[in-house]
Amino acid sequence: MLIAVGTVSVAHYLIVGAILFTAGIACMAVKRNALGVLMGIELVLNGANLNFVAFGSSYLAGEGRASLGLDGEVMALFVILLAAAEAAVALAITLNFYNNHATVDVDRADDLRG
Amino acid sequence: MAEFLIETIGLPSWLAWTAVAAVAAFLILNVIAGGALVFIWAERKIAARIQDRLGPTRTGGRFGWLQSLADGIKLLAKEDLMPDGADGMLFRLAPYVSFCASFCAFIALPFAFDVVGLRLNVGVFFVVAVLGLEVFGVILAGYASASKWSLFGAMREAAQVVSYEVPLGMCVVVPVMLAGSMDLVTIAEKQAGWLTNWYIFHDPFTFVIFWVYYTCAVASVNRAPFDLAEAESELVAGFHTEYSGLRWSFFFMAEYGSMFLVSALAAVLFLGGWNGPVPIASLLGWSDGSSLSAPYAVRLLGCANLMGKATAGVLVMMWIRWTLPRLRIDQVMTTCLKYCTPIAALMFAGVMLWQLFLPGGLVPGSRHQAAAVREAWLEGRGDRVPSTNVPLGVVPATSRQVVGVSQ
Amino acid sequence: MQPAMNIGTLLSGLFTDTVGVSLPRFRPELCIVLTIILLLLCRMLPLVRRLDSGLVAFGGVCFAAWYAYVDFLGLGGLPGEAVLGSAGGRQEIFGGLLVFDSFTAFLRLVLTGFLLLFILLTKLSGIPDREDGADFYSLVLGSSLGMCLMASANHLLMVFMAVEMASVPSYVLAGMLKGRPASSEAALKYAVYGAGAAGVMLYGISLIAGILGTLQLPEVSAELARVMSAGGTSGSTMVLCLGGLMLTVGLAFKLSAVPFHFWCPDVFEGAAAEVGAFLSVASKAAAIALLIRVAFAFTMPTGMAESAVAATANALADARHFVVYTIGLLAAVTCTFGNLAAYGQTNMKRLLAYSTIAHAGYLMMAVAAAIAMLATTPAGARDAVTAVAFYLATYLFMNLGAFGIVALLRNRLRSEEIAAYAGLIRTSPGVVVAMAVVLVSLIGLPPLAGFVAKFLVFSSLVDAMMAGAERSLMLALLVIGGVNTVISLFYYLRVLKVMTFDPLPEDRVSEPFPLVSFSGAMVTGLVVPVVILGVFWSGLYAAARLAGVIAS
Amino acid sequence: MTECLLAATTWLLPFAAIDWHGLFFLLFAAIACGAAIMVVLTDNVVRMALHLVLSLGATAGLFFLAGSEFVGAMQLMIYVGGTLVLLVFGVMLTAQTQLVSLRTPAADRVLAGILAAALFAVLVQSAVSVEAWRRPGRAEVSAPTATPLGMALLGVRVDGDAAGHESRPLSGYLLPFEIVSVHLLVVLIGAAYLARAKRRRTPRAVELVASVDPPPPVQTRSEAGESASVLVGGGR
Repeated sequence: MLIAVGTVSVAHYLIVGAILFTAGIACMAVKRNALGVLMGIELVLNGANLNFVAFGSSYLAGEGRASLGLDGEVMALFVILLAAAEAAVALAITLNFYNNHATVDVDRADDLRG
Repeated sequence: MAEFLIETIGLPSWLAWTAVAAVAAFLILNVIAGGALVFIWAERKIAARIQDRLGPTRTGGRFGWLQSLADGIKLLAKEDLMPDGADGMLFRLAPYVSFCASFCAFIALPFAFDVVGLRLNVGVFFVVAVLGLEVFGVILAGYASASKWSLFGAMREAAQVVSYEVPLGMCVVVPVMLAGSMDLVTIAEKQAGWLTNWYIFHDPFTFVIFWVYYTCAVASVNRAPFDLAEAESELVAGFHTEYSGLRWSFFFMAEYGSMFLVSALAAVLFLGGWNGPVPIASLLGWSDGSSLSAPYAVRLLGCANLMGKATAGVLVMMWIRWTLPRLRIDQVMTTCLKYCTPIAALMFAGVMLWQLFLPGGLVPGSRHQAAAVREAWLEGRGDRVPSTNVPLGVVPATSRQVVGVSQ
Repeated sequence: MQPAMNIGTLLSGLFTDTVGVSLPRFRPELCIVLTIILLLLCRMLPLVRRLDSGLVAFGGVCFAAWYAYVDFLGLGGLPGEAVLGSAGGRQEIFGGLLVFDSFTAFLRLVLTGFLLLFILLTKLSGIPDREDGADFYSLVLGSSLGMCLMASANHLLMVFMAVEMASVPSYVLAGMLKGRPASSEAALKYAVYGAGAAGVMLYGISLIAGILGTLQLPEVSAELARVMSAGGTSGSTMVLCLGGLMLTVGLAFKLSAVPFHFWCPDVFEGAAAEVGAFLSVASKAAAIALLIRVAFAFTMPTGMAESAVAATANALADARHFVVYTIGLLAAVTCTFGNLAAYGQTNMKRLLAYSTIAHAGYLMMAVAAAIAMLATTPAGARDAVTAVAFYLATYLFMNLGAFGIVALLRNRLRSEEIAAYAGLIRTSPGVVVAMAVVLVSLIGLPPLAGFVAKFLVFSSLVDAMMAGAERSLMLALLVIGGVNTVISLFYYLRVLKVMTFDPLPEDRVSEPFPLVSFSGAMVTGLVVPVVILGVFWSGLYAAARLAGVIAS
Repeated sequence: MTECLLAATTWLLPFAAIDWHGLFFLLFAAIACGAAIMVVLTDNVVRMALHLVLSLGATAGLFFLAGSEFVGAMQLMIYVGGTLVLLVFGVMLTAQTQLVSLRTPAADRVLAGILAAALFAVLVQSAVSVEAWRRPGRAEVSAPTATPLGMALLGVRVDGDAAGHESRPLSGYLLPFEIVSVHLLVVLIGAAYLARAKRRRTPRAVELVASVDPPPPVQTRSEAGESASVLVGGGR
């Protein structure tokens, strides 16, 4: 199925974003490796970012449609920055967990339960 | 070129674009592969001279011209080994990842005005970013080899490259600030004219920052004295210990490709790009100052200029490699975090202040200023026409319409 | 826009706006930023390295609190009735990214005041020492900076960024005791769940922003009204609902509302008690403030001509219904679950964690009431927001008191189990009395501050019922709230029973905890306001009413 | 002659009017989605990282296609070149044989698969149900430049006409640009604190609390695969 000339629309990007988002959520749900869960989070954030870029893109903007314009790009940019910060901390925490538990298996994080 | 094909020969546009793309890809590939051949030979000769020996002398005449070619044939014929415990897919994939990253970065590198695979308005960052991806090949190779030497090498590499991207990025921003554009072509154009227009001579701070950039560039392509990832005295050969034959040569080509690339980037950012020290073309009246009207000869001259500068950069790297001892990993990190980064930050601030208070420089000249460029954008909504040398991937509307017409 | 596009004019305009208008309204935050930098500089420079980082942090926060106080006073006649225009002296700063109004000012005052007490407490209980004091306090201040932004966010980018800024340092704070497995586990769980919730929230924000075409919160209501009155195609409604629910996930996580509460007890148990206090008071206050900001943006027309307001309000009726029901249901479930789950707890920090969850439920009830009355009875909505603000202020003292006592007792008893408190009345009666005051106030019994707060919340629910806004839901919430108060009676009193009636264990290794000591003074300083605010609450009420102006 | 040639090629290759934009979109989208799904399906954490790199790299390509070149380059530089390298670094630091492939129980996989499919169905349904989003893009746009973005980060908006509504001035992003640097600083301190190996000389009072400390960690996990994933079934 080829997309005909100039027919890539926001919806196409949204579908790709949805796939990334869903894959990320699934990844967070099924992975037992803490780093795998972190990868899922990265996918989720990227799904959202794809949406923002699509909503803000001037290539994809059609007539009479609410477009985020530059806001979309800026949002995506800041999300990338914040995700980097978050990943750094999450990684440090994971390594700390590994130091204390000798595993990165999130199922082993079961000492705290009430 | 594509316009030429479309308008003069009458090829359909898609075919023209494909042809152009193929030619561009072929040329870039040749720069890397051919360059690697020459550089490897040069490295052997330089190393030998520095160590007071002769180096290759037999194959292909007195200077061993064909030594690299012979090596290449040997590598092709060599048995391709893979360790038992290796992760097959990743092991096979890793060299190509490295090579592709190095190759992709060349896409946005301008060799002369209009001689650029893909003119991006964020060219600088594209090159630096894609070059940063090369590390994945190394990491994958290190992990997939199932050898502790490889793994150690890969981890060192990961730490080193990520760290050095910080000062490297800061250095790269300086020319961007001076030119008011992230487009490599624009940056190089702004340095047209005499030697004094080169950004390295813009002010004292840029002079310093050029050397910081070069240091970081050497580190980010893993050349001695920063070649911790393949320190042969400690790690056998680091991440490519387990590789042989053609796959190993891909790593090698990637390394030489990246060396050439960072040197060429240095040339574009600081050393005037394709502009020679003396504006010969405009003195001779071949071009009337605007690059668009320049004949192909001028572009060829530009290519030669840039290649020459880049080659000089690579040769200096070789000189350094065979002269300086290797640093320890902690010294590498100290160099990055305690010296390069603060110096780059200070110089960045210095350049900023210089621009603020001495925008014309000490010697009044026809320097472009970032503010002027932005102002031009504000008034004209875009200071440049949509790039004519349109890339394959990013097809702006103009060419999309062309495609639509041919339908 | 086209004419006079000149870098010089643009930049000078920016300069006047930023320096002249925005920065003076941003002084508390600036103080916090400067303090963070100062903390790090102090560690770097050899001359001032001996300087205690707690002292530096305290000094910096003193300035922040002072400016927050001045800003709040500057809003108008504090003790008496406010002489503000409508919307609480609303002023958008930094090009509409943040909003400064009475609610922002009040929340900042609460947050900086909390920080002052918190730093004192941590100095006394000895969580940070010379080795990592600077780390600890920069993390705390960095997180608080995010919380201040949460309270004043006026733009969806700032909403997400503030949530991240408040959360990410808290993940580290939860893992502060890095040598302890429980602590690192708490940090891991908090980080993983928190990052996941933030990701889902971001996706929701992207959907909402995409369908509305704006990121500015004040524009959201207008655009929403436009979308909904334009027939509201099923597609756009569906996207809005999805986006709204995803946004709710993020907010509910910060609030530890029930389907997303599971991190809360684990984190509180694994982290140090002081960090628990920080998360339960400051983080919750900021989260409630953000909930109010976001929920109001979707339901209340802002910054429009008078003529357009009524039409917009009508168009938003469905949205309001949706928001009220979402928040109301979450509140009911959260409250009930928190109180029921608190029963089986043997660890004091876990018990307080569930109590925190339950209190988030009470707070959300008031928010639901406020939104229900927004369109019909602004005065009632104002009362409801007042209740929230008042609740937050008293909650500061109650919960910080509870966690502070737990932390200080831990240093003596070497334990945080409830059973370890057995017979404490014989060795240190003062602290038992203090604990009793705090716990009774948490239940909400007169004559303590908790009672007034809870009374205000319930009365706002009654107001909403009287005003006929979502009558059945409000009635249900009122009943649930009442029942929950009764339920909570038992587990709080069980702690008191253990402290007073149970025999002193034989092998108790502890020194007594007299109230005449620095720690004792700290506890007293936290508990006395709980008593005083229970009786003389009019001053705080007036301040809270000022904060509530945003709803009218 | 050229006419003949043209006619011949058009006849030989029916996809003469091929749409590069659409084609590259399909290519990048396929890589992004395929790799993302592979991240979920793979058990080996190093391969997951590789697939993630592919997926996010292709996403950067999609950003380029959407005209957000700066965001695309930043995605490559910060995300792929920085964040993911960090992640891979973490993978290697913890890459012990038994941890590289932690298998998820099949029941969890099925459950997660069903839930994910449902979620995906809802998301796609909502994405395609909005009529405005299905309309193809405008044909006429100017070549992208990063100038408005840079100006916006400076706090000045120069792109008034792009957003469509002029009711109020657009917001500049000077504040987040500055404040995020404070955030990064704080986060860096936090990460460095956690990663610092130095054990303290004197235990704090709080570290003497024994009651919550679990028994010492077990090195191997023979019963791997029994308990449900903490995020699916074990959330407490």
